[in-house]
Amino acid sequence: MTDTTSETVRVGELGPTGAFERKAQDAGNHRVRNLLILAFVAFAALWPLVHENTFLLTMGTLVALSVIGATSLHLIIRTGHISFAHAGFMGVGAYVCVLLVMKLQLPFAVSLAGGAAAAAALALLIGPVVLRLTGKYFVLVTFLLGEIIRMVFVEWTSMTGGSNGIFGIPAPYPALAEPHAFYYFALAAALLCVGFCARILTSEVGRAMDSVRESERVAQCSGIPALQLKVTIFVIACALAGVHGALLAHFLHYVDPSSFGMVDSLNLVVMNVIGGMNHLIGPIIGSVFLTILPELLRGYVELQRVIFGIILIVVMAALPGGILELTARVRRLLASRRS
Amino acid sequence: MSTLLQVEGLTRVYGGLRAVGDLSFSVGQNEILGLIGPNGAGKTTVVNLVSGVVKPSAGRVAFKNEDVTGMAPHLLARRGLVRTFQATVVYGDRTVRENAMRGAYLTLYPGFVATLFDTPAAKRKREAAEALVSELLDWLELTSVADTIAGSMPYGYQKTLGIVIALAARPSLILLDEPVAGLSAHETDQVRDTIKRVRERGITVVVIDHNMRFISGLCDRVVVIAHGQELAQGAPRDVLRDPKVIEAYLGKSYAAARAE
Amino acid sequence: MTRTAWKAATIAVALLAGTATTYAQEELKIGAIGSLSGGGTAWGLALQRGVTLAIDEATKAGGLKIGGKTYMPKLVMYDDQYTATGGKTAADRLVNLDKVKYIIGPIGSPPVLASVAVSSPAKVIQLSNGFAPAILKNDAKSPYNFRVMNSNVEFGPAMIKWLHKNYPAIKKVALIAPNDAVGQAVIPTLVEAYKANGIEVWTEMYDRGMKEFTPLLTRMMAQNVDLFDLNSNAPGEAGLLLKQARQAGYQKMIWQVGGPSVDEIINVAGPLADGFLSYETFDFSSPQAQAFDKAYHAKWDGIINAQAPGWYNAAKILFKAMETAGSTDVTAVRDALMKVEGYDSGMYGPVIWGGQADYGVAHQLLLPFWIVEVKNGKSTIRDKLTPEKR
Amino acid sequence: MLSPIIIGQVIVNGLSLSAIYVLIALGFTLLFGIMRVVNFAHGAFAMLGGYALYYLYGKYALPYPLAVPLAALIVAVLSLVLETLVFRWFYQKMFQSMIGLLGLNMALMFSSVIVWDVYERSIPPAFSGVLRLGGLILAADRLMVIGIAIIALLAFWLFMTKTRYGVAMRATADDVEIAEAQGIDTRTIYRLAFLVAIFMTALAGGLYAQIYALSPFMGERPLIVAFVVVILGGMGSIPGAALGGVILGFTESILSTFYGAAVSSFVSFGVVIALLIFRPWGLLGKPE
Repeated sequence: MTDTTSETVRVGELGPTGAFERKAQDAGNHRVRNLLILAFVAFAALWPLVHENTFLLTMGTLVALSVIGATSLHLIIRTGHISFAHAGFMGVGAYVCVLLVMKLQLPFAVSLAGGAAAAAALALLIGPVVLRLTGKYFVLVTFLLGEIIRMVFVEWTSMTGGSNGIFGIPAPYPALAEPHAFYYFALAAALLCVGFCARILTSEVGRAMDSVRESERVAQCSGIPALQLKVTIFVIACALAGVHGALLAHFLHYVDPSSFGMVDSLNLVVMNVIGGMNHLIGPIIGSVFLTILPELLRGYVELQRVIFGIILIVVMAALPGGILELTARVRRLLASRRS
Repeated sequence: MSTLLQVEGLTRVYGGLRAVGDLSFSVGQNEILGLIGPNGAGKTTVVNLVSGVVKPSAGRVAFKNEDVTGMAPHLLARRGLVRTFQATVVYGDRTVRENAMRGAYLTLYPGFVATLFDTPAAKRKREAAEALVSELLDWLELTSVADTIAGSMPYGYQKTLGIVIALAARPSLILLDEPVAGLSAHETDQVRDTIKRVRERGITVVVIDHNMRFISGLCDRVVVIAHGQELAQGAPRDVLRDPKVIEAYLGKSYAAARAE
Repeated sequence: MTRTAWKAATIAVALLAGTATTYAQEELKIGAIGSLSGGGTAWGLALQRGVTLAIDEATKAGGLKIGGKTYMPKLVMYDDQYTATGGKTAADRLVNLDKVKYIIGPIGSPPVLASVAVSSPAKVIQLSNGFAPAILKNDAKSPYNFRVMNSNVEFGPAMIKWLHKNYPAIKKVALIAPNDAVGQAVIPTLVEAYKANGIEVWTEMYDRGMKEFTPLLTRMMAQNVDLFDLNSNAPGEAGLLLKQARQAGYQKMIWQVGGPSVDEIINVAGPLADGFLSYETFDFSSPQAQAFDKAYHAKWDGIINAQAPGWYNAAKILFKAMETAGSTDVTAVRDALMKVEGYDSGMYGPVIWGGQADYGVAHQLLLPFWIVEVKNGKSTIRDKLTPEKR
Repeated sequence: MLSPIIIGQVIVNGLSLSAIYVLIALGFTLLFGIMRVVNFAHGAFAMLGGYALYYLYGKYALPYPLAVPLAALIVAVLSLVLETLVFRWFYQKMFQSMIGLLGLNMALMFSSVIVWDVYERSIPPAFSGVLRLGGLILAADRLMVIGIAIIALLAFWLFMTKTRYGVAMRATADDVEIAEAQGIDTRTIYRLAFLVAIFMTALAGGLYAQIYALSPFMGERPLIVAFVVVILGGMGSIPGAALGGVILGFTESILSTFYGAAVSSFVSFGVVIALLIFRPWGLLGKPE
């Protein structure tokens, strides 16, 4: 077993952190932030009323669902680890929930809890072993782990339907067959998830997470049980990923391994990276960006990917804090002009 | 004076190489013990072994009469044994106060569910931690820089902050790993005063350094190690005259010349 | 007049002229879904190009005359990235944003199943191609979706029966298939068909993306098989399997109940491809194929993917049904589609709908197919078969 | 199943797989060893090498021994532009490099789709015969790959140990600051290492495309292979890449032949995960 002391991905690697929190501590900024949050929620709630187009509603639902996945991954990232297996845990949640609904005819709420619990259980099994690794090796291990989980979905045909997946998944409840209803349902789930994550991050747990990420050795010597904390957060985040997967399967009425592969894990990571990894708002911006952008650029399928790739390079090379840092920089620039 | 920390036969082997071999010493209540030795003597390994960062290959560490050999650092911290680090590892992007608050985790943390719901117990703990931190910052005259970003402060301040973080865990013994490495003479004197004041709080101190002048002006007793082995133990003045120690520090020829 | 103003005026005129021509006849949006990125891109492009050729033809003929009006068909195509989520989003966008009434594609079970779940409730006609039987066989009885190409359920049994008749000595077959949606859907039906003809079967699955099959082929040769069936392998992998099997010293018969990928196999395996037998969806040597080939290569380079004529055919059948219905109303066109049996787009002969026995709904287009053999690096027709109408 | 012929064939297959895997992994491990960059765009450079060989050998029919190194050299030299525009930003930043270069991979892959279309092409084989030794069979092109792999490894080793630049490279890999203090121009060394790494990757990519198939998406497999081999052997270690390639080649040959493809994938991934957990620096790498 490797040293538990080896440092995790250091703040330096993830870009300057804390700038945002420091600002957020100011009372004035607090109000601005609350107003922004309120405006965002109001916009999301009124979104379906702006137009009657169900396509935009579908987009809204997909954004809301991926917010769950991205913010839950953000929790793991805030402990200093970047999981490339998150979509695998989504898949575990999705398959278990769908199988409980379809094979055992359990009510959706129970099955959803079952799916989340299954993802959490797997995380609890794996977490204590893999979370001992330093950040970069953790990336590599989860990269392969996600692939193994996907391969299990493909191989275990009797349970998962193999590559052909399981189709004809009913709406969670008859009322949710209606797109508007499902949108609000997904939105509520996303808000709950974001609220929960925000609460964790602003609590003493969040402070301990920041300590562990910034300097695991010092944190441990202050009595913070680093591994235990990281496992706890990993388990919670994977359970939320399971919820994401289960809701997505019930939204698409279909589940197959191709939704839970490398590319999907990567998407969740990219959402965090583009939005900014140092604040919970990052993955939310990232989810909106990554779900909407491909739709805006749909006419230029190949070009879209090229542009997308270039954006990734630029963000990682010049803006390690993601879009969030861009806004912070612009603000600083404006402030320096004014003074 | 009762024994607080007892180290017996501590050994650590790295791939056939003995970094620390069969080292024994003890630290009494409210003592300042110096652990000195030339560069590469295995001093930091000793700290790592005692503080649970590295597991010993053999030997025993007892703290407050409890066997704590190989115990994880956070569990040792709960028992009152806390260390600092040689490099200035503070949370560089945070304020001084926030750094100290993080050190006060044991006072502060009310449990997972309690903190999420911010229960009255959680509030009480937070108030206690804030009081502790304010008192510590006050006591070490850091209140004026409490809202400064730690990484932007001079080196000496950061070293002191490292000690504050350790003290915030309310230890009964602290292990200081090279607290004056890289500091100016003036800053070194300040840190020495700080450590002396730490002892006045009833805390036992183990200091690791290779700076003999600093150690001899500070410690009640010193343990000299070289090549992971104990060379001498005793009061600073006696130990520093020991030819074996002089040889280890200054080389054989110098020791021979002095002996003549 | 300054240069900028002159430019602006030119642009304005051009825009006016543009709108004028568009409004002369009514535009008719034809939705399409296919993979334009990722592993299934070759198929997505085949679809895009096949349908484009049919639309070009209709445009050249002055548009579609439907119920006294003239419509100009226009292709609106979205990428599904060969995934279920992509299929659903694309269908959603076509149905709800572009308000199309007809969708051609996608290809592959995951995107088809996910997009049909959007199009059928919205009463949008969808002509797709995926091998999963559930695409047609479902509780809703597929009110608006049709499968416009043979699946292995159609061509597999007929081919294996033909094999048993022509090569009675074959007693054991090896199937090496990709562990993906197609492979997993195809293998059980093929195994059943071989067993029905008294042929023993040995199967092995590999992960998509694998390129080195020599160890698997060594494993296969230890089984003493008389025949190696490339079944549902994508063209590239089928070529590699054949090449590596021959390089590894396998000398018995190789054929493919699936694909078809004859040109790609010849391309990859060169002289090693000689003697290879395959399913073929299209007789590229026929006169009507020459016209298609010419039209295709006037616009694009490279090998024509074998699905392209099929998608051209599907679009032509859809246009015919609209003209027959005399209306663009979805239900009328749907009913007319069932009535165009006997119409010939010039590619495959008269339209036949089947599948009642297999799927409970006769929404399976039955296309004739060919068995070809590679001789001296050229694909030559061995036989022409027609799926049973059940 | 366990006849001597099959066992012999398993060994021959393992040897030929190992050669390909070693070649593919060399460039990847060099970039990591010296610049601490996880080159997720590895597959894209291999793909570009494939297209270069396609033009030089397939289209313009240059003599094969000239076409192979020239194709790789062209890709490597042109890629220096990307070194300046992209890679330079990610040196010594392992984490950012993973995601940024993933972006580069995407950009290169889909630019290639725009330029070359998606369909698979094939590069005509240089040798088409098969070698028969008793009952054992080895395709001639595989024998050539084995030869090239051995030459490449030897050349690599000589370059790194005997030449001034190689020694400077190793010094830079050990500690950038000390190397700079000793007067090594690390900027030049980085560019040189980049050139060599991309040359190796493009060379391997050309051979890979010739043996298997050429398309804009062909790089996915080489990336995974490089990844697994390099983790096995130790990130940044060149003997490690050789050892890792041989282990993966033989494991795959043995397991696929006797237990099938699925078992082979599960086992190789499982072993690599176990290795990462218990010995993350690989078999021959240095612990940090």
